[in-house]
Amino acid sequence: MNFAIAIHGDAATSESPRLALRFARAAIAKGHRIHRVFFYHAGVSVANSLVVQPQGEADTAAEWAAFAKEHGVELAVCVAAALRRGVLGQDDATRYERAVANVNPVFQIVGLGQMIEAAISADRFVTFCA
Amino acid sequence: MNFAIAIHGDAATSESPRLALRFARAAIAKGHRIHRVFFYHAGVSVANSLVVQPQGEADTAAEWAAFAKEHGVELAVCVAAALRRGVLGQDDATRYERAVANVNPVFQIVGLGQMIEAAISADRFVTFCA
Amino acid sequence: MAALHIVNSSSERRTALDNCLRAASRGDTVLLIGNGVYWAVAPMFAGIAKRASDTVWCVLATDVKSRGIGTLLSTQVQQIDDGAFVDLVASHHPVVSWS
Amino acid sequence: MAALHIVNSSSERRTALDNCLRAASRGDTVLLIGNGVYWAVAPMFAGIAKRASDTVWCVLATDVKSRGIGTLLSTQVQQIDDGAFVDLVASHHPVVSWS
Amino acid sequence: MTPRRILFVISHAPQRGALALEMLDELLVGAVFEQEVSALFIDEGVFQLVDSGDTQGNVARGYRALPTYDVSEVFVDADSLKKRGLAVDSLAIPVRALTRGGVRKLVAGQDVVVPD
Amino acid sequence: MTPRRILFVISHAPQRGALALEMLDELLVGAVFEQEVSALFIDEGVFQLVDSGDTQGNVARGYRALPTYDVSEVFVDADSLKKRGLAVDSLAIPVRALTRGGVRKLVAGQDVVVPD
Repeated sequence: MNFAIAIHGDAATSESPRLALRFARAAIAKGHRIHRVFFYHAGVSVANSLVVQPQGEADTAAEWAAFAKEHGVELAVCVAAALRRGVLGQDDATRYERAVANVNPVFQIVGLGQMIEAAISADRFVTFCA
Repeated sequence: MNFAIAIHGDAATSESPRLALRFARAAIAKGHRIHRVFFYHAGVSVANSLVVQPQGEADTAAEWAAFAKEHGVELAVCVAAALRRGVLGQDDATRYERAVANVNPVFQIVGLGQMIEAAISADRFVTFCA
Repeated sequence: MAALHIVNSSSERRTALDNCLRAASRGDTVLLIGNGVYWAVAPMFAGIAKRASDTVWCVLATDVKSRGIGTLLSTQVQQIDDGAFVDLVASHHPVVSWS
Repeated sequence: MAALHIVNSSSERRTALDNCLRAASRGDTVLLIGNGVYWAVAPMFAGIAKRASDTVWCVLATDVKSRGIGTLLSTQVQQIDDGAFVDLVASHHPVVSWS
Repeated sequence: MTPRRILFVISHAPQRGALALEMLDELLVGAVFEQEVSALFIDEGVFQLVDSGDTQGNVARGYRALPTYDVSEVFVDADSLKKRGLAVDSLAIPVRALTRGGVRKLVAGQDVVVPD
Repeated sequence: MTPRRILFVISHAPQRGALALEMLDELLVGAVFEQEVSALFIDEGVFQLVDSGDTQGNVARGYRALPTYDVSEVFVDADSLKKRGLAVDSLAIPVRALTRGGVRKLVAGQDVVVPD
């Protein structure tokens, strides 16, 4: 089957980015495909490259990036949600006159339409709430 | 009286940074002093200078900064909580080899001891939960 | 001195209010702020009124107004402005927030 | 096809479970994940069992183990691994998460 | 592809800053994909349809645009309204109140359910 | 200055990532200020003292250090334990169970209360 995944919880305090990663790994292991992973609401924080994870704690963002590369899975971040939470791509930083960009380049910054598209074209759409 | 304030809620989705600001303004208007405002947990996001507020929405972070300057109030951000959430000062960015720093320089990056110190030396310690 | 208890979450996180009521002593004041003001809507407040009878109840008027629920409030809850919030903090001890 | 309902918050946000139970049809499956697994602790589950009788209940074994609550679980709730979570998603429709 | 039935479930109170507005955005974007889109307000979510008249941060004003979008129907859970002393005609937009059985049937008939 | 009575109230379940660890940090920092520090576990917070044996993200292991710090006493709400089928001796550290009246008295006697 073809799955689409949405993640609403933040990297620091919600378990949902990790729960979604476990689901995605299990889905790939069972031979399913993952159409897109969409980070919305506080979930956009997973794409913040400035996060410094304390030693000895799991780095879920790094694991998502490695997983996506290995399996060719698209990681998409909602641009509007990211702007509100200070997660900027280079284009955004330039447009809004911020000195720096901080998005992890493994993540695509996209519009909300990409979430709806994923939800309706996948066989199943699974949301991991905050 | 001398008040200390703690803010636990994030800038994008919690009302607590704004509730605390209203409280702080009313306290100053009544002739009280504010010993320190301590941003902890998700509250550290208020110090993220990369946030782009949508037009027509209140910019609580900017209002906190202006309030602090006008009344000489110390805005303190917990360093450990900030690192986990990708809010870095220049020293942190250098130490952890991140390309950029993104903290609003109006905020002091401090240790957790500053919160306890504020809590015990103020006449009242008021927390605005997430 | 009586304590001031502050609740800023609605029935979505009802444990904040439950824990508050568990820890509040007779004569304490409970102040509802932010989404906590939804507890003051009459039928919601009726659901907690029995356990709430020996404490004083206040809500921030600004938060009631911004939510458009002024006509729905219980008469047992007093609306106060932000300055009165400061006065409550000054006249109570300890000040306890419930998350 | 029966629906799969996913709940990942504990009694701190009990409205997630309440709304889930309100919307679940007979024969649907409710999967507790993350902090949602705390609902499966026997006395907690007993509190919702009456409303939960016509649905199938599962919890993620990994989340039970990481919380150290394996010995506390209700026998009415089935522990499954992450692969079985994927199977549940594939065999149910729609898949509904409650926040 | 046949249109898919998408239900947006709004179950949280407004004034959580961005969350309510982001849900409204999703719904409005969802409405342009030529699918069968509907919305269900349940629990504290019914407060999102109470219009305070404020010009800032008032999501009910945003929902007022809904009837001009291609949204099939807007539902509210009747018990959630009653519990809060609200009536259908006090809300910002026309809605259809559902009993518990109606909520179950609505959810069971969807292809995609989007939570807030 | 006379020492102030500081109470840390832990009311949330663990595994919310940083939040539980950050509360533990506060408590340990609070304990070095030579004040009268105590902690109250209530509601889902009692689960923070259940040790899963995991080496990562297991806040109960962190709380095991508490007896070596200058913390006056650790309390739990007895009803919160009972509701979850937990007993005092199944927790990671020695605690004193309080009745409802005990919780009220404890809170009323504080100078500073820090929530999680």
